[in-house]
Amino acid sequence: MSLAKSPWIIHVNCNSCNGCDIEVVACLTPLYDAERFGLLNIGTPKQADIMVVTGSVNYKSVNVLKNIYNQIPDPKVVLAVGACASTGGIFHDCYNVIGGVDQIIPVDAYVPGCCPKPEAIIDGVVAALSILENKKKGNIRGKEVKLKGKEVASNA
Amino acid sequence: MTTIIPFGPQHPVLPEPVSLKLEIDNDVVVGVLPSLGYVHRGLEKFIDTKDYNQTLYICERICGICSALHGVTYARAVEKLFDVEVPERAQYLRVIWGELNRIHSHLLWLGLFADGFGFESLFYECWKYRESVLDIMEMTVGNRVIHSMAKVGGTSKDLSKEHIDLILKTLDTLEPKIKDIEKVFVNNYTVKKRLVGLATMSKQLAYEAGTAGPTLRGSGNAIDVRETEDWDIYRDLDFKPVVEKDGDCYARTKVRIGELYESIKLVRNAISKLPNGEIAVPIKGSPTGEAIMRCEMPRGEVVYYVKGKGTKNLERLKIRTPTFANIPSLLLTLPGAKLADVPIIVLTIDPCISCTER
Amino acid sequence: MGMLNLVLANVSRKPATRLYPFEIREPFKGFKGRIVFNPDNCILCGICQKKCPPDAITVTKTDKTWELNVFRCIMCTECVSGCPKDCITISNERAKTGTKEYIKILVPKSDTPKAASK
Amino acid sequence: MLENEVEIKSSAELLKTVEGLKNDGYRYATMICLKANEGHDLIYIFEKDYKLKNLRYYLKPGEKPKSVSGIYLCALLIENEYQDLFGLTFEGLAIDYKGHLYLTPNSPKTPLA
Amino acid sequence: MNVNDVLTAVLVLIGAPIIGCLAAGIDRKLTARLQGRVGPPLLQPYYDVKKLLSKDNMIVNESQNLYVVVYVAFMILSLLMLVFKADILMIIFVYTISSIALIVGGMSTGSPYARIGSSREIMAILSYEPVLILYALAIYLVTGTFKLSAVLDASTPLLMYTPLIFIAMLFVLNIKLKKSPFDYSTSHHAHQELVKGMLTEYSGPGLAGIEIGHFYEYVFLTGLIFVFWTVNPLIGVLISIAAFLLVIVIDNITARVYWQWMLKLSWTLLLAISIVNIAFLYITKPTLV
Amino acid sequence: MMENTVMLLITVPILFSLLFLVLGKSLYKILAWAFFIFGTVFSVLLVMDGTGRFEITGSNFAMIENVVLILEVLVILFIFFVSAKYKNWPTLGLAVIVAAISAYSYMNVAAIESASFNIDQFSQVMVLIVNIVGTAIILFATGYMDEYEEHRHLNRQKTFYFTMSFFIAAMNGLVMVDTLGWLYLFWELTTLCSFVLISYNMDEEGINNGFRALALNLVGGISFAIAIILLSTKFNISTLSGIGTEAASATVVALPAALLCIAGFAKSAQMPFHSWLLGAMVAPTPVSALLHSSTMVNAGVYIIVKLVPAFAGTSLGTAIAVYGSFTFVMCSALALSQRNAKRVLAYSTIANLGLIIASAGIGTPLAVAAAIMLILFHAISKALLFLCTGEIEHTIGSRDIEDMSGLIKKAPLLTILAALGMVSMLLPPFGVLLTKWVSMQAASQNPIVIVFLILGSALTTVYYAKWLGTIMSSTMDKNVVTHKKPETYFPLSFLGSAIVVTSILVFAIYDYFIRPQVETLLNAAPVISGQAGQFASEIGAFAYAAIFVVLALALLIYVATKNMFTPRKSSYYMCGENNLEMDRLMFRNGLCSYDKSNVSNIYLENTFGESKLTTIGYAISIILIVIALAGGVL
Ligand code: SF4
Ligand code: SF4
Ligand code: SF4
Ligand code: SF4
Ligand code: SF4
Ligand code: SF4
Ligand code: SF4
Ligand code: SF4
Repeated sequence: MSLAKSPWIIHVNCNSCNGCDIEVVACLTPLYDAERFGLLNIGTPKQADIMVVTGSVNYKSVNVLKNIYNQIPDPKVVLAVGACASTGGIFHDCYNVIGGVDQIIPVDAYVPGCCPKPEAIIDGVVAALSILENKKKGNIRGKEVKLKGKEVASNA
Repeated sequence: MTTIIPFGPQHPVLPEPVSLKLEIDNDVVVGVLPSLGYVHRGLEKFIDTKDYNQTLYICERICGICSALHGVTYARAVEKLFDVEVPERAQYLRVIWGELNRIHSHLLWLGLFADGFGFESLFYECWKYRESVLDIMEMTVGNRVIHSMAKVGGTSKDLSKEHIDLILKTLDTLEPKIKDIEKVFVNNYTVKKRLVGLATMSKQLAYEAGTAGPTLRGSGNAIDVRETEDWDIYRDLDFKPVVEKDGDCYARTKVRIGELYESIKLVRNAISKLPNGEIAVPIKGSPTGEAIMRCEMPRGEVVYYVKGKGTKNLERLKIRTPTFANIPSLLLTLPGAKLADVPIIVLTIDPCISCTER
Repeated sequence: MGMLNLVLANVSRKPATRLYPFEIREPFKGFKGRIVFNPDNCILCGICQKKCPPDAITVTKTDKTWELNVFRCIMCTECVSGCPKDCITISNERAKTGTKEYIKILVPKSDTPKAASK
Repeated sequence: MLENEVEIKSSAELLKTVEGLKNDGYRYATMICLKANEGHDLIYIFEKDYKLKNLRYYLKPGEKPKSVSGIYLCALLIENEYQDLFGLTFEGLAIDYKGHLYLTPNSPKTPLA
Repeated sequence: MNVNDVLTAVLVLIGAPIIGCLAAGIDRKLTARLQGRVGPPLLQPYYDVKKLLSKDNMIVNESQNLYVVVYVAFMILSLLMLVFKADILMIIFVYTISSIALIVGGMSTGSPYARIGSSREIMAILSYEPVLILYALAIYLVTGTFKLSAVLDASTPLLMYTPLIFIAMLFVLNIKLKKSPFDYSTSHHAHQELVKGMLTEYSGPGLAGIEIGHFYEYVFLTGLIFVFWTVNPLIGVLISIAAFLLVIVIDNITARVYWQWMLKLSWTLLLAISIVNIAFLYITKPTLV
Repeated sequence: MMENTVMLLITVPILFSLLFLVLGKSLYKILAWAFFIFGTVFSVLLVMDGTGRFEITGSNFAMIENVVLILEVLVILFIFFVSAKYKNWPTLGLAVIVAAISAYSYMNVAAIESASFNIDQFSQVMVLIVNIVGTAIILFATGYMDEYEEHRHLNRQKTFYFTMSFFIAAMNGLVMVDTLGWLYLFWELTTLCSFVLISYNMDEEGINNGFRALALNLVGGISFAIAIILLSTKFNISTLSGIGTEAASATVVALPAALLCIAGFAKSAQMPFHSWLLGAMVAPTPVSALLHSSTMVNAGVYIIVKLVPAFAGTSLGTAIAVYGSFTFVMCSALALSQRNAKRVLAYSTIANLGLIIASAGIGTPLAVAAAIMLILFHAISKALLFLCTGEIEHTIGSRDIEDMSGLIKKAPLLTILAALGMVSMLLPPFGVLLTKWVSMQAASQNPIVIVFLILGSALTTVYYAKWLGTIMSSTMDKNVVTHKKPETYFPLSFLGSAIVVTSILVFAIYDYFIRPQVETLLNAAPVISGQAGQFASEIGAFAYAAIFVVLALALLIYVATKNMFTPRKSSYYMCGENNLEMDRLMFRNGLCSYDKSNVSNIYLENTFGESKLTTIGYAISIILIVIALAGGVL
């Protein structure tokens, strides 16, 4: 149970309209106080257990997403918050939108809504925690997501 | 040798992905190159596939924080194309929700700003009181953050008697709380140490740099499009722009706090004058022509340009959002600041990258 | 010392925290929680699909199915107001968190409605 | 037709007019880019005392517009944006993102063009 | 070394992290309450450490965790020396080893944010180290020896003669606990321009080690405060607790300031009041008996 | 027996210097090894001979005295010659004064009939330092100078080794001889050697700095000469030890003692004379190492410590203590804003010498013990640090601290040795810190001195920690270096182990050398016991053994637990914008191209910069010297 009692999240805003982000932040504030479950919004991926992603993925944020994912030590879970992160939402067919987060990195749990209520996000974290425990027990490790040559392409 | 570091896109003090390449010499920023595009979705292209009604929902999601006013402004722009007059009750309702939206947005900003200079408990105070506004929203429009209350032709929701009572009651409890917070922002020694004299823009500079909203008004420019005849409801509501002279982070904070009181006043006045009647007029046909519509968002003035081509889909939609206007000023205010001030200065324009990039 | 007063007042008061999930607050009446579909009257006209901004609804006349991607729906309620037969309503209960779930329903409700997950 | 609209014929005239507007105390609001007759219409929007002033400049296909970021620094963002989205090339940009303000080398090119 | 000493040592080794962990828990709980929240369970720091130990050991360079071990080891040693009433000057030097180990550890990772954080922490050393040594000097001046045993055997509390140094030490406590307004090198909350500053690249077991070191540090630092009133251990403990609580409250009513500001503060105000106190001791030559 | 050793210690280095002059480059390495072995063996032999003094009288004396006189004349002529050649008029002027004083003393001061050598424990320590550390530096030079010269198109190695060896001979003489007249000759010889070495590059900067060293040390020399004249004419004292013993009424000799101290200040590059040592940085690194650790600057503090009986407990002593501690804090502050590694080290040397002088000035048995121990420990650490800096410079082509970031990846062994050197300067359990601890305890009676020491020691921690962190940071790509000659790495490792060994044996060293020496100087010994791995005085205990044990334990625990957790290498946190294919420090910028991140340390130039502090430093130090002199006269 040690993992479940101390979930440290890293919040990655990929391509989101802020609606979901402010609700993620609202989870931490006194009214919802996710720290009751030991949850901390830790700034660095190196210390996080749960990656909370909001917003869909676009061509510029894709390698940020991958880098951050790769920098989270195992066991880790990814929680997609909001319609955008889950499926691309209303922006799913925009030209600069690749799609939901699961197009790029493995996602373990989804929170529906646009934007989801803080309660829903807390539910999502709770769901993520049991997955996290299972991963620890089964020693399931996240695969290193490679940056494709195309995605790191520069104009230099 | 100068220090060169990336600041963002994933960075805990920046809630939104924007990246600054900072060049720092002796703990003073000497160069800055912003990097955008992490939230560019390409909304303006959407009009090809969505009709003008659906586009409203997209406009609301330009940014989840001032989404209400985005919806309203878009609707007003299209109404201008159709040249229809929206029922008066709808106009007042839009103002009520719009100003409530501003209250929530400013409280949110105050919190994030406090967090930016490491004042966590103040951040929590601000967000605690903000929740009461979100409760109003949830009760009246059914969603906390993205409200979808405006529609082309009016509003899609109405306020009942009990809603109005709740709103008035909430505002009555909120106002003293804001006074408490204001005291801390204005008087706390460490806060003043961080804010006073930081990132100062003179009246002239702020004007010429094209800044908007509190950033502009913090430098002594009394410019607030709510004053114009464009949207004359505000005239009836005894609106006055909030202006501060000093042009530093402290002044911009005071402007936003002042606007909280102003918004509370506006909501109260609007409720007291709220007429009865329809909340929407039916809209038929397809829009043609060009129109520009402006509105004062929490972060400043937004400019909507719409062009119809006689079909359900618009030909062109272009949105100049407030942060878009404010970002260039960062190029002027960041150099010369300390590294520790970077988040404060960035936050002081109340950046909303998602609306900048759309 | 405005802040000192504030924090000390906080200690003396009960915490502002809502104890979700231990105490669940009744959602507001008008809260847009999730879409509820009643297949009984549906005529598969496809209006809801056309109105839906994020293309969350897929109506397939040939298979007689009505499908909703819950994780794409933005709760705009365009479908609710658009449906000529009032088959779509809105509930103030939140949609469930978890793995991806699509509601795929056969119309009319002769067969058992099934929720397929992917 | 927008209110207070002025047709601009040449880029030299444009720069001169913009310069004049700045001296008159106008603020740069934004610029609209539209596809029009093979080329583009550029509508420069200025504001003073809540009144808008619109300059419309027809950009012939292949013509490289002059940047006004030398006059109004804040114009650089929108001009860079149109470099990205319409594939225009502004001459004399204060900071030239070279088409990478929003878009990366692997994303769709000139989506609005 | 007799049996008693060994027992004490073992007790400290085991007891200190427990106390420190509880103190950290109280810190978080109280902070939450000050912010009007419920807050985490009291044992949250323990859960955190346990969790961190079960995570992958993610490193950016092979030796980064060596510094953690050195940090913890010398943190323990300085605490033990404090408990065994050793030479206070020596204790401060040993404590410096552990601080430097953490800084070099942060630097060794080589990542930009960690390096900036470490440079700021070096500046923190510059601010508090003189005050700490002046504290040692004050002890010498009133007892005629640097050995702490003299203070502990005395029947007058140290605080009687060193009120200004006590105030300066409260600031040191604040700086060393990395609490607002001095949480600029690394912060317990991540909302900082340097992310996690010095500790940005530490994760899993390495970070757990640092946390455990912090537990010892909590006890050590409050121990330094305890020295001010050892005549009646109960009062000493109360003073330490009060100091600790004060730091938490200050943490919650201030914004983060610049390290430059702190350096100025400590080299003017803190040094000045300490030196005034020292000068007073030189002139009046009181002795603790 | 002892006489022979003493003579050999002076003559054999001269022999070596001549050999370097005569033999070809190819034999330098062998010569250097031989010199190192000679130095080690003979300095140890001297220690085994025990202490004592002997006189040189009769014909021997007459002969040597003539040589001394000739040499003195030669020295002055040489100075005339070079200063005229390079048109350096101030130096010429000083040389004229020196000549005048010499002439005056030749005519007016009664000639002495004998000369004496006095080997006490302090001399033994100094001989050990000079001959082991000094020759190790020469050994290092044989692995260093070829490359150095190659890059500067120089070919002056004959001069170089000649002077270096001669320097050692002069130092040996200086620390063993008791007769002031002879001491003065050795004194001026070291000045001369340093001039030659500093201007080694023969470019304008080198020559200017050489002249600065020469001029400032001539000022010291003049002060020295006047002191000798005063002593012999007024008090009939002609030996160094004589000043101490006859000083029962200390105030009597206070003026000459103060003058000798000023000579010592100049030699030890104390403020306001410190600029020559900073200027000496232009010379090749082995020169710096030699000047800073085993020779030149030590001569100054050597004299001052020897004079302790003359001023212990007097107001002159207090003035010297305040002056020394002021230099300590001032130069530590100046070091803070420096990014040139050699400058940092130079300031650190000056600061540490200031600390030694402060301790000597305090004059209690504990303080004097600290002073002597600090000379020893500082010499070893500083020699190592300088040699490491030189080797680092050859490895990365820069002596800028910022450029050294990531060195641990490029040159692990070198970095660890350098780190050891730095750690020994700022952390327990190493000797330098132990002595700092002792001096703090000793100084705690003097409020001004102790406050200066406290501030200075905090500043010291800062500038070394900064540098230490920089070289340990892992930012460079792996790319291990080629320079791995035994001539360079042996001295480095040797000095590194010496740091550890001397720190472990600190109590034995204290017991064997320091305690008896302090007893001879002050007729009282500090009360220090060494049980249970503690260096315990009556007012405190330095538990060095415990720290060594914990350090070892920590290493053990680290090695043992290293593989208990699944290690996984990861990239830096770069806010998600890493580019792993390019460089670990690359990140994508706004233009979609890549930038390399770089972090530099904080230098506080605006507060602690040279331009801000130097003038104040000059002013205050000159005032303090005047006070010391006044104290001496009154
Ligand atoms: S799901 Fe909705 S609220 Fe969330 S980011 Fe997407 S559009 Fe915004
Ligand atoms: S950023 Fe401004 S315009 Fe955009 S949604 Fe937020 S408040 Fe509205
Ligand atoms: S500035 Fe942008 S990211 Fe930050 S809170 Fe506002 S909308 Fe969200
Ligand atoms: S500043 Fe722009 S993005 Fe932000 S809320 Fe306002 S309109 Fe939206
Ligand atoms: S719902 Fe109405 S419009 Fe649609 S197909 Fe059926 S009858 Fe036609
Ligand atoms: S509520 Fe809106 S988004 Fe959801 S299914 Fe209906 S139309 Fe689509
Ligand atoms: S749900 Fe309503 S709108 Fe949709 S297909 Fe069925 S009847 Fe038509
Ligand atoms: S420092 Fe560099 S240039 Fe100079 S000799 Fe060494 S390798 Fe050559």
